[in-house]
Amino acid sequence: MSFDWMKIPYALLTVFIVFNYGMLLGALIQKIGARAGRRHGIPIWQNYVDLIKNYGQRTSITHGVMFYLGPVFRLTGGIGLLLFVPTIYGSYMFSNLSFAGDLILALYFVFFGTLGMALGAGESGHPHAAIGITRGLSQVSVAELPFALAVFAVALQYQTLSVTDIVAAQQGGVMNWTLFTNPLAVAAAMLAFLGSMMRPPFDVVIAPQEIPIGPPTEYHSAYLALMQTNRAIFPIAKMVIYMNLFFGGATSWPEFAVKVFLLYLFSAFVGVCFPRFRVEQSIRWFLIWAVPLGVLAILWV
Amino acid sequence: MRALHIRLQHLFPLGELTEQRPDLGFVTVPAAYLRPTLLHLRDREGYTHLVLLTAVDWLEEDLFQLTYLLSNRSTGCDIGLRVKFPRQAAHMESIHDLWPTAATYQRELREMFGIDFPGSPRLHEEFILEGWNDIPPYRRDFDTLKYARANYNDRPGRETHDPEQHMKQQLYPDGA
Amino acid sequence: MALYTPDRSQYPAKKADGTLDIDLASGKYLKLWQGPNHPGITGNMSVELTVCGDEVVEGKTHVGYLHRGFEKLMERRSFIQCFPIVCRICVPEPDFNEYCYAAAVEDLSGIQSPERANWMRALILEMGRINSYLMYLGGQAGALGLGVIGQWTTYARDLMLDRFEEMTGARIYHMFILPGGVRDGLPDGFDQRMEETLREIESTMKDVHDVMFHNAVFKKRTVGQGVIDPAWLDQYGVTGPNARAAGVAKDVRRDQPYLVYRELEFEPVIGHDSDIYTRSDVRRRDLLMSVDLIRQILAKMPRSGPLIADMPSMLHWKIPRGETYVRGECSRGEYGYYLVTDGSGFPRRVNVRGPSYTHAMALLERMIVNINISDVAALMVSLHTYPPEIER
Amino acid sequence: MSVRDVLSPFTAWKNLFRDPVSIPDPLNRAAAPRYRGFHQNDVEKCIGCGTCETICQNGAIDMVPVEGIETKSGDSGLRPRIDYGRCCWCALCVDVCMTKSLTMSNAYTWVENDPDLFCFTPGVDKKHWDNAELGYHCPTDRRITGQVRAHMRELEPETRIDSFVEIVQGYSVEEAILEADRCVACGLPCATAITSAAWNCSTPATRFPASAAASAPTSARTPALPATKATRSPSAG
Repeated sequence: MSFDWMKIPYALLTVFIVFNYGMLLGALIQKIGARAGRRHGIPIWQNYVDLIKNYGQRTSITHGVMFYLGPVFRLTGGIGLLLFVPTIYGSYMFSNLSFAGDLILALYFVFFGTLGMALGAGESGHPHAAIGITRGLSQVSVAELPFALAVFAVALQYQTLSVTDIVAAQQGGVMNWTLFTNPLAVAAAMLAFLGSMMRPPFDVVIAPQEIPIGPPTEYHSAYLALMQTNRAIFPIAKMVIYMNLFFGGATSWPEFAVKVFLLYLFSAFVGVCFPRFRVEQSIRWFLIWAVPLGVLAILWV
Repeated sequence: MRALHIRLQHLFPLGELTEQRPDLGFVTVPAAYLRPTLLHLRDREGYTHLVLLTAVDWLEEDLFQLTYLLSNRSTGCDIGLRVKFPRQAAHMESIHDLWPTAATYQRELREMFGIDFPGSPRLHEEFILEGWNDIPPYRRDFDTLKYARANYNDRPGRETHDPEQHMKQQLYPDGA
Repeated sequence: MALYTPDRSQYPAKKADGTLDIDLASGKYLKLWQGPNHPGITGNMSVELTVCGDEVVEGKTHVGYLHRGFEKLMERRSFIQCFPIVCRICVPEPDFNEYCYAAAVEDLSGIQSPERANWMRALILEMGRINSYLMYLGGQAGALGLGVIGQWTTYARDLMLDRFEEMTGARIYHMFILPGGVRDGLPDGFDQRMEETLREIESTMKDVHDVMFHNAVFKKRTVGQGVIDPAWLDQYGVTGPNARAAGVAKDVRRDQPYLVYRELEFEPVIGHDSDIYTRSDVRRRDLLMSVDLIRQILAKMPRSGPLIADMPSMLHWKIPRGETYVRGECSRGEYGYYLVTDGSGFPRRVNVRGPSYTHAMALLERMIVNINISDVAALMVSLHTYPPEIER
Repeated sequence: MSVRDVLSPFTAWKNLFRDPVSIPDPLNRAAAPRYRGFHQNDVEKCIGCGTCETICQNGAIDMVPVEGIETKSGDSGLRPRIDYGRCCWCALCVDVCMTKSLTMSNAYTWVENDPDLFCFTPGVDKKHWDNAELGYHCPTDRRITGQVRAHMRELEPETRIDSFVEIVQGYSVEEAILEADRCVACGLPCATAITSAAWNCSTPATRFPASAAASAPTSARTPALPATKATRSPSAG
């Protein structure tokens, strides 16, 4: 199998589109959340302004190389995730660098960013960072568990580890989506989705009130901008996987936009209404509610 | 309030009652009798709530006054116990074992007035002032204006004129 | 469900004098500062936490970040000049400072504020109480990550600030209750706008009730957390909603009625579980009671008559020697002013008894032990403390 | 945990289709009619007595000579200059103003790059709120100090007509004390007196030593230990 070099610029084009969509979508969701709080919310371009400002600033202190690599790892996680899964099914331009076993790689990339952050923030030597890392890693791990179970269920169901093949199997009508062929797996995965979106009730990791002030304060200036870039790309990339695995993928950009928006809205829909769990409470919650669903999903198949 | 005062006077050598309002009275207690009086009020008379503990500096008389204000919720009455003692080497018995919260008041009094309460927990930890290098600031002989002038700068360009002097100067420049 | 019981074998032992034997070098413990600039802290104070794992073994309150020495400053100002600075001792509910100061001065100088002024004062104090509670509810929900409540209550509070603005001429520091009376009467059409505001607040509180108090996660975080033992009430001088949530109906408005509270109908709100949830609930119900009290006050208050007593010239006003203590029930508990005069034109000593003084120092330090670090913010907010009252 | 506890929070979303209540343009919101905003001073009415300076507990007011305003009998020629770095808008200066010249508009936004511009003389330095109608004004009743001179009793015309008794009855001791109490010790009449020893504003007070105002003029301006202007700058003192 020869590698098609043209795929690289096309994949980068995907990244560009997804980035801008992520920026706008982030602001849009914030505005929708603000409506629940009876506010007008931010201007839709506000995220761009913040990003440009932050990229224009430099830090004047030093913590060590690993500290600075933290946001880089994080961003790598986001972009890598996006690059190796097909964004638009059936499109040569936007199938990116997907290959037969990309599902495994995707699972790895979902975790990669958090791991990078842990290494980076740990280097700062700040006691809060240590607490934040512990919380972040334990919560992400436990939230990943039902997701992994759901992914196994899906992989078993379709007998493949290629995301493209999974999407292909879901074509031909809504009833072919995993959502309907294996609802238990989708339910487990969606609960995991809540856990990984850093919104209440599972945002204790980045909760400023509850001490581990965490990366957003430790990292500043251009590093913060890197993380903001990631915040525009990574959730979308994750939602692309969800879309592909459970909701029939997308065959065109408009379909992609609608599906991602609805997925994004789902996390905000829950997030606005609830306060957050403590770490051990959320771990317990995942173990009680989400993991059994995942196990059942596998048994179902 | 009067009846309470009469009852107390049988037990302790108290001063006259100053009845500020029907439900509020102040009475002077000798330092040595403070603790039994407080205990009696707390356990026998229902004055269980220590409202506040603070000091007054009577610089001219060279005295510190400590005021222990107690409240009885069932009768809605308050009594203030005044204890006076010399300003030099000021110290007073600690009551943190009667009311744990008194430790906080005593910490503040030590810092702000320089009154010592031997045995009170964390008495010498800084409460509000970090790195304070002057006499305790709530004493009357501490001059805030002088301190401010010595330590802070004024905004340049401020000057005022006394209307009377200004007028005299303008109308009678020769000082007539 | 005992899935996990914390291992307390690592915990520090007590030394002879009651303090903990904490050896930071052992690596078992970590020192953390929550505050002074931190979203999870009430105002400008900080708590020095020593943690063992995720549990707090010791917490020490540090204040002084906004100490301006009000009590000392007042000793150098004439009685009328003290009036503009007292309100700064408590930002979210400044009116109690103005009232207590004015009442203490009136008590010592023998001046009676007119009947109409007393009704105006009660109205302002209840409006301020609503403001303070609204801010608290937003803070309590926000400390646990439920930001939407804060947005609603901020809106409701803003409406109340509008009413304050048209009545007193300022939104935050009203500087309206002068010694001797109040500055002005009600503006035209105030009653109707007030009624609209109260309705809006009631509807907001209904939403708050649905989203915050009937919330599985909020209950999970607050029920059974941060319990104040009723036996501590006298030991630590606990007053206000903190005491009422523990089942003791301490309320100065009822115990020692001041202003016009004798003529109003109300019953102190109490709760029994004394945890964070109960304290929030007591405050929510107290807020609704204040709404009712404002309606009663507006219905009963006289609309004409003097607003300020006949005062001597305040530029050279002297008050004979004496001392007094005046208290009121603010949203956090008993607020009082202890005023000593010496016959000159200046107060000899003013001592402000803010309820936070005991709540945020001795009580918080006692309660903070053995809770999770994540709960520190929620616990602190639930005591409803405002640091300026501590350091004055 | 009941089902209601899980579902009830979602009612928050009912606000989604309501109009937002936040103010889109907070900068141009008009303040309430009584708002204590920026100062206005009617320089024609102002006599430069400096009482506002005396009462200002922040030490924000200086009395400064102003070009074009002559010192003449009954007018010191000074006008109050306010340092907005210190002002707390308590409006005591407005309450105490002897001539009711000092008022407050309800304007509350003022942007400058140069911080020194916030030290200004109301009425002299022209500002956009100078002609504002609304705002806090000096109240008419006696508040901080009496402003209306008490009327002296006079004989009834019927009695006057056939006697040589003094028509104006003078003040009773209480009235005189109250009248002396009105003195704000501005010093303006004292300065214009030909010999200040012969006619002094505080004369009524010395005639009635019982008066609270006996030592008032001195104590209000230069008190012995507790300085009135405790926080003010030395240059201003």
